[in-house]
Amino acid sequence: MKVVTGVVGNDIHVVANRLMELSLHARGYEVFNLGVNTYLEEFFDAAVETGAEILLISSLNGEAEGWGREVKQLKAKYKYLDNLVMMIGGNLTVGSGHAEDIIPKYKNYGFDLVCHQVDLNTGLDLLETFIADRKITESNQS
Amino acid sequence: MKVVTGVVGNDIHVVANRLMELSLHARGYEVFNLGVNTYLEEFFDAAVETGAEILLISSLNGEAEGWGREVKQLKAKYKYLDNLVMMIGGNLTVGSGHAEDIIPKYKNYGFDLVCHQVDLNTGLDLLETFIADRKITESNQS
Amino acid sequence: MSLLQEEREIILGNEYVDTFDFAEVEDFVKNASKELFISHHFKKKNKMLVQPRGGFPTYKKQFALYEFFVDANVDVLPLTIDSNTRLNDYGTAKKMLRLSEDNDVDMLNGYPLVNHGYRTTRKMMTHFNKPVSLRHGTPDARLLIETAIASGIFEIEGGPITYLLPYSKNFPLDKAFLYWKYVERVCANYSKLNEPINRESFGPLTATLVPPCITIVIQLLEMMLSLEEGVKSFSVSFSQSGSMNQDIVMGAVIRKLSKHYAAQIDCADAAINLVYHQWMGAFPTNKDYAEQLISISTVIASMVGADKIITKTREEATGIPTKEANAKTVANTQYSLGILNGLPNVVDQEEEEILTEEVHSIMEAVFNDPADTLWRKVFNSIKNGIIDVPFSPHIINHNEMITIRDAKKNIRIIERGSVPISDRCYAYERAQCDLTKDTTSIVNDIIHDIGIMQ
Amino acid sequence: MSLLQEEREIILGNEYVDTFDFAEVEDFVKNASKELFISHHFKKKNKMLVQPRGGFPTYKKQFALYEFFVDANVDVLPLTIDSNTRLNDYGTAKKMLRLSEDNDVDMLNGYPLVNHGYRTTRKMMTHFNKPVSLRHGTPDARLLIETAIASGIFEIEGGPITYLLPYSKNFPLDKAFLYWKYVERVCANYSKLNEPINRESFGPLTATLVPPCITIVIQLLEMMLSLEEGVKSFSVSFSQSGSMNQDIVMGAVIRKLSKHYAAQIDCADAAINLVYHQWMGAFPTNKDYAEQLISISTVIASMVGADKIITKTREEATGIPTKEANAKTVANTQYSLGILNGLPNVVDQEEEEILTEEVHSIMEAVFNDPADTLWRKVFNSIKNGIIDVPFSPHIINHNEMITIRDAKKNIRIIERGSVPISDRCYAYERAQCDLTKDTTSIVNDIIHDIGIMQ
Ligand code: B12
Ligand code: B12
Repeated sequence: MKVVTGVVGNDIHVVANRLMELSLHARGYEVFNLGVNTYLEEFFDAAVETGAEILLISSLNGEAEGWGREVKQLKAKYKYLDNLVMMIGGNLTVGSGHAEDIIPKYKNYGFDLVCHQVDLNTGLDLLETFIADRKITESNQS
Repeated sequence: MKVVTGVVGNDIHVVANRLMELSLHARGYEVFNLGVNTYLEEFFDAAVETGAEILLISSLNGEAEGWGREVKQLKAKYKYLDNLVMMIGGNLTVGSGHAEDIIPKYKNYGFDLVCHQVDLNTGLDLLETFIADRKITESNQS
Repeated sequence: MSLLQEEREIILGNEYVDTFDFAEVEDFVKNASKELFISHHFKKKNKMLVQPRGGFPTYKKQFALYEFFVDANVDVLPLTIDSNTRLNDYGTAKKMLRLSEDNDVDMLNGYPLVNHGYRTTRKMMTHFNKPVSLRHGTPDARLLIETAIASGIFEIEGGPITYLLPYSKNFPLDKAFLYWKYVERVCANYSKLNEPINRESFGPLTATLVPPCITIVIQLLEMMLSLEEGVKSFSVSFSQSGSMNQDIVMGAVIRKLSKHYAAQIDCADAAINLVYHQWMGAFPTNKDYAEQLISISTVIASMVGADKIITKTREEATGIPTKEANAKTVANTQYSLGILNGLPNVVDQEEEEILTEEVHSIMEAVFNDPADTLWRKVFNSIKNGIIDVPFSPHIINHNEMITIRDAKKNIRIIERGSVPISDRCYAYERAQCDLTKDTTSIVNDIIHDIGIMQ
Repeated sequence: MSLLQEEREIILGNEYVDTFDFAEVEDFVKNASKELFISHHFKKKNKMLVQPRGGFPTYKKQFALYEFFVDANVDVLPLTIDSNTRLNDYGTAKKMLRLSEDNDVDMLNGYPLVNHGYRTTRKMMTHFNKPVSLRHGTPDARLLIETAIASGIFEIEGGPITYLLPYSKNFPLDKAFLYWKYVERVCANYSKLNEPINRESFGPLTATLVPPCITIVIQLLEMMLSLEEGVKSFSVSFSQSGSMNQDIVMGAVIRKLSKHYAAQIDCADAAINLVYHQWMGAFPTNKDYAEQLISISTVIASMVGADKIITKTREEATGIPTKEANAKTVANTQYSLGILNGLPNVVDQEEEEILTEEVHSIMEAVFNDPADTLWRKVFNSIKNGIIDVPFSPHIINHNEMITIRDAKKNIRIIERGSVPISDRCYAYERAQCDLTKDTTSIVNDIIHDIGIMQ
C-alpha cells in the first residue's frame, strides 16, 4: 500500500519523521515522505499524484491545532480523495492536553485516526487494525 | 542559670544533644547534660540535685509521645519542681505530624514550651523570651 | 555615516518600531548597571550560573515568571521569543499579542519582543536587574537584537549555523551568515561602552546523536566569526551526550581548542565561557524520571566544570512547562550545585587526543576551502558535506554521516560521509562499536539510541 | 551434640517460639530457590542491586509494601525489625502487634519477626521469591537470626561493632561480640547447604563526620570476625560522605583492603561485596531537595562501582516514609542507574595512599593487642580508643577524635585522640583544613558540617 507522510506546518522536528519512514518500510508500505515543514496542500497534492491510500501526518511543536481547522475545506476541493485514510499523531496541542479532549476535536477535523502522544508502533498497529476492519465492512456491504 | 538536658527514653540520636550542649554554653547557661537514653526519673532527679531552673528534653525517634503521658504524674511526686521551666523539642511524633495537633497535646502533658521540628536556636530564643516574660509577670504580681 | 549605521537605520525604520532613539540607547548601555551584564558575572562569580528557559506573550505573564525565577534564586533570566517574531512576521505577532492580552490566554509560544518594544521591555529588565539571555532561533535577527540590547538584554544566543541547521528546512544559509555578521558588529560596538555584550552559540544542534567533533567544530567556527567582528565575550556550549565520560572529554577539548583558535585570529583577549545544556533530546514522559535525568545533568555539568548550566523541566515531554515547574528546576539545580563537593578531576587522554585530532582535521579542511572569507569557507564546507549534522532538517545538510552509541553510550561515527576525519580516528570510532550486526539490528539500535533517556 | 547446637536449642526454646523444627528448617534451606539468596544475585547480576528500607508491624501491611516495591522493580526487599524486638522484648512486641492488627494503626516501628514466627513469614518470602535483607540493630540477635533464616531471609545485616556503637549507650560490648559469634556460626553452617548466606556490615555508623579510616577499619574487622567463623559471602559498606572524591577513594581502598585482609586469614575464597548507602546523615526538610540528594547519591554509587545501593526517601527528614514514597525512590534509582553511562574511571593515588596507610596503622595496632582472640583484641582497641567513632552515644567510645570538613567537604581528622594514625597522615589530614581560625569558628564549622546536605 502507498502512504504519504510528513510533518505539518513550520514544524521542523525531524526525528520522529525519520523513524516513521523506517517503520513504514519495515511494515511493507510504499512510502512517500515529504519531510518536515510541509503544508496541507502539499500533502493532498502528493496523495493525488501518488495515488496513496493513506495519509499520515505528524505534528510535534503544537502547530497541528491551527492547521487542523482547514483540513475539511481544503480536502473537499480535491477529487478522488474520499477513500483516503487520514491519520495524525505526535503532540497535538500547545502545552499539555488530554487525549479525551483532543481526539474528538481532530475527528471532527476529518481524521480517521488520532494519536496524541502515542508511540509510533502502537499507532501503526492501530492503523493496520483499522484497515483490516474497513476491508471486512466493505466486503460485507458489496 | 542552670539547665538540665538530655534525650528521653531509648532514643540514641546524639547529634542534636551535642549541639544543644554547645549552644547552651554559648548562651551562658550552666549545663548538666545527661546525654541520650535518659529516663524521666533521671531528668527529675537531676533537676532536684542541681537545683536547675530549666529542663530541656529532646526526642528524635518518636518515643516522646509514649513518655509524655507519664510526666505530670511523675513530677507530682517531687517537691521543689513547681517552678521548673519544662521544654521539649525534636521530632515529637512517630511518622509525620502537624504542629497544631502536637503542641496542645504536649502542653497538656505539662510542658511550657513545645518545639516540633523547630531549629535549636529558634527554640532557645523562644525560651529566653519565655523566661523574660515570666520575670515581668512575677515582679508585677509581687 | 558608516555602511553599518545606514543599514541599522533601515532596519530600525521598520513600521513595527516606535522611533528608535540611537543616542538614548547608547547612553542607556553606557550607564547600565553591571549586574545586567552576564559577562560581568562570568568574571566575578565563583559558581556555575543557573539559567532556565521560558517566554510568555504578555508583559504581565513574563513579569510573573521572572518573579518565580527570582524566588528560586536564579542567576540568569531567559527571554524566549515566539515563533512568529523568529520568522520576522511582526504583524501576526502583534495580532496574537493583542488576543493574548484581551483574553488572558497564550496565543504565542514566546515573548514578541519587537512588538512590546524596548521602552516597555527595558522597564522589566532594569526592575529585576539580573542578566538576561535572549533565546530565539531566528536566521534574520537584526531587528530583534537591536531591540534586545536597547531593552537591557546583554546576552544573545544563536549563530548562522546553530540557529539554522536544526531549526529550518529552506532558509538560505548564505543570507543567514550575512544577517548574523550584522548582529556580531552591533554587539561588538555596544561592547565598547560598558561591560562586553556576551554572544553564545547553540551547541545542542538537533540534540540527536550529534558526534562531539561536529558540535565542537561548529562552536569554534561561530566563535571565530563572532570574534572576527570584535565581540569580546563569547560562550561555546554543548548538551549532555548520554555518556558522562564523553561529556567530560568534550568539555576539556572545547575549552582548550576555543582558546587555541581564538589566539590564532589574534583574539586571545576575548573571554570564552563554557555553557552546558541539560539533556536536550527526547525526554521520558514519566515526570519523576525526568527529574532524575535533570539532576544527573547537573552532576555532569559540575564534572565538566561549566560556567553556566541551562535547565529543563520535569514537563519537557508533555508540553511548554508551567512557571512553577520551571522555577522548581532552578531551585533544585541550585541546591544540587551546593551539595556537589569534592568533584574529582577526570582526564581521558586517549579520547581527548582522538577528538582533538578530528576537530583539527575538519577545521583544516574548512580553512583550506578556496573562498576568500571565513563565512564563505564555512558555507562551502556545509554545502559539500565537510560539516554534516545528523538529523538536521535543512535541505543544504548532507545527512550522510551515520552515528550510533557504543556499549558505554558514547556517540560514535560509523559512516563519516564527506566529513574529513582521518582514517586512524575513523577506525577508532568504528572499533568501539559492534558492527558485525546485520543492518536491521543496527537500525534498531539507532532507534533505541535516540530515545536513550526514556 | 555440639556446644553450638545446645545453645541453639536453649535459644529456640524461648516461650515466644512455636516449636522450632531444626530438621525441617535445614531441609527448607537446602531446597530453597536460588532467587532468595542475594549471594546468588551478586554472582550473576551485572548491574547494581537496589534495596530500599522498610518494615511495618502487620503481615498484611508488610505484604502490601512488598507489592509496591516489586512494581517499582526492586532487586532486594528489606525487612526492618521493630525496636522492641531489637531489645529482645518479645512480650511488648506481641502486645503491640495485636493492637496494630485489631485497630489498623501502626503501634510498632518495624516487623516483629519473632512474634510472627518463621512458618508465617516464610509464606511471604517464598511468595515474592526475591532476596530479603534483614535490618535490625540488635546486639543479641541470636533468636532473630534463627527465625530469619528459617523464614527464607538469607542476608543478615549488622555486627558487634556497627550495631552497637551507633545504636546503644549501655549494652555491654563484650557480650555483643559473643552473641554475634553465634550468629556468624549459624550463618556459616547454613551456608553449606545451598548458596551462602550473606552477612553485611553496617558502614554508616553514626552517619555524622565519621572519617573514612575508622569506617574501613570497622568494616574490615567485622568482615574478619565473620569469615573466621566460616561465612563465605560478606558485604562491606559505607555511606555517602559528602565529597564525591572521598567516596570514590573510600570505595577503592575498601575493595582492595577487604581482599587483602580476607586473604591474610586464608579466606580468599569468600565473596566480598561492596554496598553503598545513600546519604545517611541529616536530610533537608524540603522534599524536592531530598530527591536531588538521593539522585546524586545514586550517581556517586555508580562512580564508586558499588554492588548494591540502599536507598532513602524524600520523606527522611519528616518521619517514617509511606510505601508510595519508598517505592518511588526505588523506581527512580533504577531509572537513574539505567541512564548513567560512560562513567569515567577515577583514581586519586595520593588520597588512596594516605587512607591505606591510616587503615593499616590502625589494623596493626589492633592486631598488636596482647589478647588471645581477634574479638578480644578489637574489644580492647575500642575500649582504649584505638578505634574511636565520632558521635557514638555508647559509653565505651572515647569521643576524643575530632573531625571537620575541608574546603572540598572531605572529612578530615583534626584531633586524632588515641587513634594511632602516623604523624605523616595526621599532618596531611590537618594540612587540608584551615586551622588558623579561632575555636568558636571551628565549632561553628562543625555544626554546619553536620547538616551539610541541608
Ligand atoms: C529534540 C527537540 C528539539 C530539537 C529538534 C531538532 C530537529 N530538527 O528535529 C530542537 C532543539 C531544534 C527543537 C526546537 C524547537 N522545539 Co522542540 N523538542 C525536542 C524534544 C526534546 C524531543 C523531540 C524528539 O526528537 N523526540 C524523539 C521522537 C522519536 O519522538 P517524538 O517526536 O515525540 O515522536 C514520537 C511520538 O510523538 C510518535 N509520533 C510522532 N508523529 C507521529 C505520527 C503518528 C501518525 C503516530 C501514530 C505517532 C507519531 O512517534 C514518535 C516515537 O514514539 C521535544 C520534547 C520531548 N519529546 O522530549 C521538544 C518539543 C517537541 N519542542 C517544543 C518546542 C516548542 C520547540 C520550539 C518551537 C521552540 C523552542 N522551545 O525551542 C522549537 C521548534 C521550532 C519549530 N519551528 O518547530 C515543544 C512542543 C510544545 C508543544 N507541543 O506544546 C516540546 C514538546 C518541548 C517542550 N516541552 O516545550 N526541539
Ligand atoms: C543520623 C540518624 C540516625 C543515626 C544516629 C546516630 C546517632 N547515634 O546519633 C542512626 C543511623 C544510628 C539512626 C538510627 C535510628 N533512627 Co535515625 N535518623 C538519623 C537522621 C538521618 C539524622 C538525625 C540527626 O543527626 N540530625 C542532625 C541533628 C542536628 O538534627 P535533629 O536531630 O533533627 O535535631 C534538630 C532539631 O530537631 C532540634 N532539636 C532537637 N532536640 C531539640 C530540643 C529542643 C528543646 C529544641 C528547641 C530543639 C531541638 O535541633 C536540632 C538542630 O536544629 C534522622 C532523619 C533526619 N532528620 O534527616 C533519622 C531519624 C531521626 N531516625 C529515625 C529512626 C526511626 C531511627 C531508628 C529507630 C530505626 C532505624 N530506622 O534505623 C534508629 C534509632 C534507634 C534508637 N534507639 O533511637 C526516624 C525517626 C522517625 C520518627 N520520629 O517518626 C528519622 C526521622 C528517620 C526517618 N524518617 O525514619 N538514625
